[in-house]
Amino acid sequence: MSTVETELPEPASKIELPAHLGGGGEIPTFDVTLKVRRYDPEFSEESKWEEFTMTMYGTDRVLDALHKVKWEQDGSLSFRRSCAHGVCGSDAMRINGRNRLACKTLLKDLDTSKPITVEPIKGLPVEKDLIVDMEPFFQSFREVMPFLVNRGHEPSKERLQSAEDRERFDDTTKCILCAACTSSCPVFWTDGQYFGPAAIVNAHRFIFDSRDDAGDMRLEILNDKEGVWRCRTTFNCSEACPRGIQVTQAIAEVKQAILSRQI
Amino acid sequence: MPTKPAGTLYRGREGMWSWVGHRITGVVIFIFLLVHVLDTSLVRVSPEAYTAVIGAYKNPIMGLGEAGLVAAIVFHAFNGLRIIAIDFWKKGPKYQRQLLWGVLALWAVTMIPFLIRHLTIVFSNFFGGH
Amino acid sequence: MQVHKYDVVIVGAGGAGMRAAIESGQRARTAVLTKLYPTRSHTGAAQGGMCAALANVEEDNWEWHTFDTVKGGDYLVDQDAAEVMAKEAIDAVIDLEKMGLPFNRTPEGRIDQRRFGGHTRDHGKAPVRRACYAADRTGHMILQTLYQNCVKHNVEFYNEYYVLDLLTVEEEATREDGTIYLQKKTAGVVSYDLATGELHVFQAKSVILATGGAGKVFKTTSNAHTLTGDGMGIAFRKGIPLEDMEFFQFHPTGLAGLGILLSEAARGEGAILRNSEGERFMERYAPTIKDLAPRDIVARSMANEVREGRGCGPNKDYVLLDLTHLEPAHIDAKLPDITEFARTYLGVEPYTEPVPVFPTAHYAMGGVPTNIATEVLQDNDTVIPGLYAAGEVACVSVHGSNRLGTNSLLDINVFGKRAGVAAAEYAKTADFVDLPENPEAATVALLEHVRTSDGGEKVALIRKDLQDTMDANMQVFRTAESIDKVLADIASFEERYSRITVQDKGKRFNLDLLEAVELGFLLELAKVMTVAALHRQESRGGHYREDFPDRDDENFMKHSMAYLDSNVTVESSAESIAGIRLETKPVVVTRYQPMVRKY
Amino acid sequence: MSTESIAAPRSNSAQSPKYKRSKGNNSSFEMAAWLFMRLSGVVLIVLIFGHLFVNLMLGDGIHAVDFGFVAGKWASPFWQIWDLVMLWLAILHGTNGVRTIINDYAERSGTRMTLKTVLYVASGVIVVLGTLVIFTFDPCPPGAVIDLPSFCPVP
Ligand SMILES: Cc1cc2nc3c(=O)[nH]c(=O)nc-3n(C[C@H](O)[C@H](O)[C@H](O)COP(=O)(O)OP(=O)(O)OC[C@H]3O[C@@H](n4cnc5c(N)ncnc54)[C@H](O)[C@@H]3O)c2cc1C
Ligand code: HEM
Ligand code: SF4
Ligand code: F3S
Ligand code: FES
Repeated sequence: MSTVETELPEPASKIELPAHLGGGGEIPTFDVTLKVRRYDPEFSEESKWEEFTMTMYGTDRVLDALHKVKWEQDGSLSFRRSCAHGVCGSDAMRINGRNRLACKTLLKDLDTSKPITVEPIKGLPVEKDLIVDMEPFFQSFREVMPFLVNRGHEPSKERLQSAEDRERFDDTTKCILCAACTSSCPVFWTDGQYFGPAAIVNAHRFIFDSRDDAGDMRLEILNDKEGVWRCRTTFNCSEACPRGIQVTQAIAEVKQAILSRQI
Repeated sequence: MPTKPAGTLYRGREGMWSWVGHRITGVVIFIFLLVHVLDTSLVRVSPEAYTAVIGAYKNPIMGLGEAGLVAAIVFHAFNGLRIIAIDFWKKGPKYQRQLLWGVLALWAVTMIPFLIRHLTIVFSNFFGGH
Repeated sequence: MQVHKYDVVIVGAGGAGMRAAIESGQRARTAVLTKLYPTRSHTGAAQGGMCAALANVEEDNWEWHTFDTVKGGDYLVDQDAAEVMAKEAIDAVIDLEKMGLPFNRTPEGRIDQRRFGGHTRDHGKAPVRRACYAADRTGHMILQTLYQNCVKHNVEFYNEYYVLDLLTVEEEATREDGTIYLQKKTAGVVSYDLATGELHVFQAKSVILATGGAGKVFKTTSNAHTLTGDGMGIAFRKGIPLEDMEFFQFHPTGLAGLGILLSEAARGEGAILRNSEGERFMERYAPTIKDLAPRDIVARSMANEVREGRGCGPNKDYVLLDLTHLEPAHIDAKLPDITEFARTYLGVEPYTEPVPVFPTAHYAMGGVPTNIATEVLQDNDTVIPGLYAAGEVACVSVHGSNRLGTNSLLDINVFGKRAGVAAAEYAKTADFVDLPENPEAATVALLEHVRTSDGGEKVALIRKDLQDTMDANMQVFRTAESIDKVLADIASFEERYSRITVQDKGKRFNLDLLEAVELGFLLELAKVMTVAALHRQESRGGHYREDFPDRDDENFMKHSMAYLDSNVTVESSAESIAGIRLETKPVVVTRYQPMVRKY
Repeated sequence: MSTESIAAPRSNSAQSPKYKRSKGNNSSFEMAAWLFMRLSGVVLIVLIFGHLFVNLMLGDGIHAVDFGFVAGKWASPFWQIWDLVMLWLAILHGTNGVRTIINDYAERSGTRMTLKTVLYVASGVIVVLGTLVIFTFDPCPPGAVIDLPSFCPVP
C-alpha cells in the first residue's frame, strides 16, 4: 500500500502497436434462455419458474439479459440493480445455483446451451421475484459496531498509520454489503440467526484497524452463540464474494483473536 | 412466504461438500458408537450374549458395513485434521482445496490396505468356515 | 397515506446526503429518504480520489487548488464557492480520516496523495499530488465510512422510499426595492414506498436535496441506472430554476462501448493514451501536462482522433489507454479494481495490452442553484427558506463549466456537511410550514396517469431513443443543427411518453412504474440541457460548439438559469423553447480574471 | 438442505421491528465447545485408530473378537484407560457435534429442547453404562459356558 516514490520514466511518444489490437472482429451473438424464479404474493402465493428466450451479444451480462426481459417482454419482472459494474452490491442473486452479481456475470462464461437459472438469494425472505428483504442482513451488520471507535483525544490532525498497519485490514475494506456471502452460507440458511460472514467481515475490518479501540467489544459480540463459532468453514462465502475477499480467512482470524484474548 | 419446493440445490464447491460429508459421517459414527457401547456392555450381562451378538458382526454383510464405518471414520478423522489446519494454520484457508485432495488421497491410502486385509478376513473366514 | 414529521428530511443517501445526515442527525430530528439502500449510492463507484491541499507529499496550498478549480471550470466557477471548498477541503479529508476512512498511507504514515488531471502547483507550473485516495476505491471507502458513521449515530433511514414531489407553499413578499414577488417556502416532501406502493408525506422544517446526478440521459455513461436526475426534475417542476445544465462532463476513459469508468487515477499513476498509430497524441493537444489535462480537453482530443480516422478497433471508434509500461505490482497496489473491470468486461489484460476506451457521460456540472451556504435559490439571489441542496444535484457553482477530477468527492463532503449543519440550525429556530391541502394530490395524479395510461408505447424504447440521440448529438461536439435535432426528437418522445403503458400493475416493488416516472424526469432534464446548450453560443469547458469554437467572455461569462414557464410559447429558436424560460446569472469573480485556458 | 426463509415482516430501518436475535449469555461456552472439538479430535485420532488397528487389523481381524478377546484386553489397565478415555471423548465430541446439528436444523425452541434432552439422556446413559462396564468388568464370570480367556482360573 505504500507509495513507491519513483518517478516513472516518460513513456515513449510513439510505439508500434500489434496489428490485432482492439480487433476482436465481430462480436458474436447467441441465443440464451433465462429460467427465472418468479414470485409475487400480491397475485399468487406460489412461486414458479418462467422461461424467457432472447438473443444476446458477446459482452452482455446476466443483468443485460434481465433488463432485456424487463424492458421488452415482461415489465413486471422485478430485481434490484444500480451501478451495473459490480460496485454497489444491489444485484446478488443465485445464477445457475451459485450466488453472484448479475452485473458481473458474463453470459458467455455460462453454459448457454441450457437455460440459465436465476433465483433470489437464499435465507432471506423473498418479497417479489428476485427481491429479498435485506433488513435481517443489515441488522446483523449494525450489531457488530461497524464504525471506528477511538477513545483517546481527538487529534487535531490526521492520525498516523503505517502502510503495514493499513494493509492489515485491506481485504475486508472492500466489502460492498451485497449479501452474496451470507446468503450462500449453509449455516445461515438454517435459522437465519447466525451473524453471517458479511457481519464478521465488517467487524474484522475494524478489529484489525490499528486506529480502533473497540476491538474487544466486537470480539465479545462475535463470541456469542450466533457468532463466529457457528461457522463450519464451508467456504461458500469465500467462493461467492464478488470482491474476492478471503472471507473464511477473515473469520478464522477473528476466531483466533477471540481465542487469544480469552486464554 | 413463497411455497417451498421450486428452488434448486445450491451449487457449493469442495468446501461445502466436504462439510456435508463431515457432518453425515459424524452422525453416522455417533449412532454407531451408541450401539457399539450397548453391544459391548453385553460383556457384563454374560459372555454368551456378547459372543452371540458379536457373532452377528461376522457375516459378510456386517463386514461390509464395518468397512463402510471405517471409511466414514477415516474420512471424518482426516477431514477433521483439515478443518483444524484451516482454523489454526495461517495458510490453511488458502489451501483448503488442496488440503481436501490430500485428505482424499490419505483416505485412499489408508482404506486400500485396510480393505484388502479386512475383506479377505471377512470373506475367507465366512466361506472358509470357522 | 401516512404523514411523518421531522425537523430535517434529507433526500438521498449518497455521499452528500449521508455527510449531511451525520451533522444534522446529531443536532435535530432527521430522516433520510433514499430510493436505494444507502450503500448502493453511486458515490461508491467513484474511484480516483478526493483532493485537498494537505501538502503531505509535495508543497501545496489551498489557493493553488482554488486557482486550478477556477481555471479547470473555464472561469465559469463562482470563485467565492471555490475558495470555500478548497479551504475546507483539508478539514473535510481529516474529518473522514477521523471517521475511520482507510486512506492509503505514505511511508511516514500520513495520508498519501496522487496526481490528478488539472491539479497543478503554483498556478499551472507542473502537476501536483493533491488527491487523497484509497487505492482506486476512494468513493467506495467514503460511502462506507459515511454509512458506518450514520449507523454509529443512529441516523433514521427510510430505504427504498422514492421522493417524487417537493412540498412548497408560495407567499407574497416584498423585495427591498418594493417589488412584490412570490416567496417559496419549504413544507416537506412526498415519497413512494417501493415495498408497498404507499405514499408517505414527510412534513419537515428543512429539506436537503442530495439525489445525485442525471447521467442516464446519455447512453454511454459511467453513471448508475438509478441516476435519473430526480432531484433536479422535482425542483424544476416546482418552479425552481436549474443552473448551467448545458455543461455535462464526458470522462475520457470509459470502457469502450460500455461506459464503465476507468479512473483518471490510471493516468495519474502514469498510464497514457494512444491512437491507432501508437502515438501518444495528448502531446499534441496539451504539451505541458499531456494526458493529465482536464477532462473536457482530453475527451475532445480523443473524439477528434477518432473523427480523423486514427481510432482503433474494427470500427475505428475508440482509442487505447496504455498501462503496459507500468509495473504489474504497482498496478495491483494502486489500480486493482479498474484493471479488474477491463479483464471482466472486455477480456483485456492491462498488464500486457492497452485497454480500449472512449469518453463516457460522467458528471452534471449544473443543477439546483444554491449559494455557498447550500441554500437553494428560487432566482438569482432569493433564498428558499428551509430548502438546501448539496452534491451532484446542486450547482453552487464550484465546477463551472468543467469539473476537475476529485473535486466532486470533495464537493459532497464540504457542502454536504454545510447543508447538514445549516438545515439543522434552521430547523431549531423555524416553525413547520403548514402542509398544503391534499399534499399528495399531485403525486397521486402523476402515478395514476402513468399507471393507467394505455397507449402501448414502451418506456424502455423511448428511453433508449432519447439516450441514442443525446449520445449522437449532444456529446463532446455540438452544433446548432445537432442540438435542434435533439429538440425535435424530444418533442416526439414527449408525445410518445404521453402514450406509454406500464405492464406491472401491482403495488409491491413496482419498478416498472418508477422507471416510467424516472423517464419523465430524464425527458425534462434532457430538454433543459439542450435548450441551454442551444442558447450558449460559445465553447467553454464541457460545452463545445463546433459552430462557435471559442470562448466568448463578452457575451457568455454568465451562468444560465432555466425556469419552467408555461407562458413561453416560442417554438425552437436560438433563445427559448416552449415551456422553458432562460435567464442568466452573473459569475462571482474574486481574484482570478479570465485568462486563456491552456495546459 | 434447509428451510426457505425466516419469518419476517417487511421492514425499513426507520420503523422496522427489530429482528430478534436471542441474547447470548455472554459465556464463552461456544468457544470452549469449538476448541474442545478440535482438541478431542486430535486425541481421538490416536485412540480410535489404535483401537481399530488392534481390533480389526492385528491377528485374525474381526473374527478374533469375542468375549475372550475383550476380556483379555481389559485385564490390562492400559487398555482399560485407553478405552475409557476414548469412550468419554468420543461421546462428548459426538454429543456436542449432534448438539450443533440440532441447533442448526431444529428451529422451534420446543423441538430443539426435546431433541437435545433426548440426546443428553442417551449420551449420559451410554457414558455411565460404558464406564461401569469397563470398571466392573469381570473377565472370568462364574458360570460362563464359553471360552474364557486363558488366564481365568479353570472352574
Ligand atoms: C464512475 C464514477 C467515478 C467517479 N470518480 C470520482 C472521483 O474519483 N473523484 C471525484 O471527486 N468524483 C468522482 N465521481 C463523481 C462523484 O462520485 C459523484 O458526483 C458524487 O459521488 C455524487 O454524490 P451525491 O451524494 O451527490 O449522489 P449519489 O451518491 O449519486 O447519491 C444519490 C442518492 O440520492 C438518492 N436518490 C436519488 N433520487 C432519489 C429520489 N427520487 N428519492 C429518494 N432518493 C433519491 C439515491 O438513492 C442515492 O442515495 C465519479 C462518478 C462516477 C459515476
Ligand atoms: C477420529 C477422529 C476425529 C476427528 C479428528 C474429529 C474431528 C472433528 C472436528 C474438527 C469437528 C468439528 C467440525 C466443525 O466444527 O466444523 C468434528 C465434528 C463432529 N464430529 Fe468428529 N472427529 C473425530 C471423531 C469423531 C467421532 C468418533 C464422532 C462420533 C462419535 C464424531 C462426531 C462428530 C460430529 C457429530 C461432529 C459435528 C459435525 C458438524 O457439526 O457438522 N467425530 N469432528
Ligand atoms: S464479503 Fe463479499 S460477498 Fe459478503 S457482503 Fe461483502 S462483498 Fe458481498
Ligand atoms: S459459508 Fe458459512 S460456514 Fe463459514 S466459511 Fe462461510 S461462513
Ligand atoms: S448493479 Fe451494482 S453491483 Fe451489480
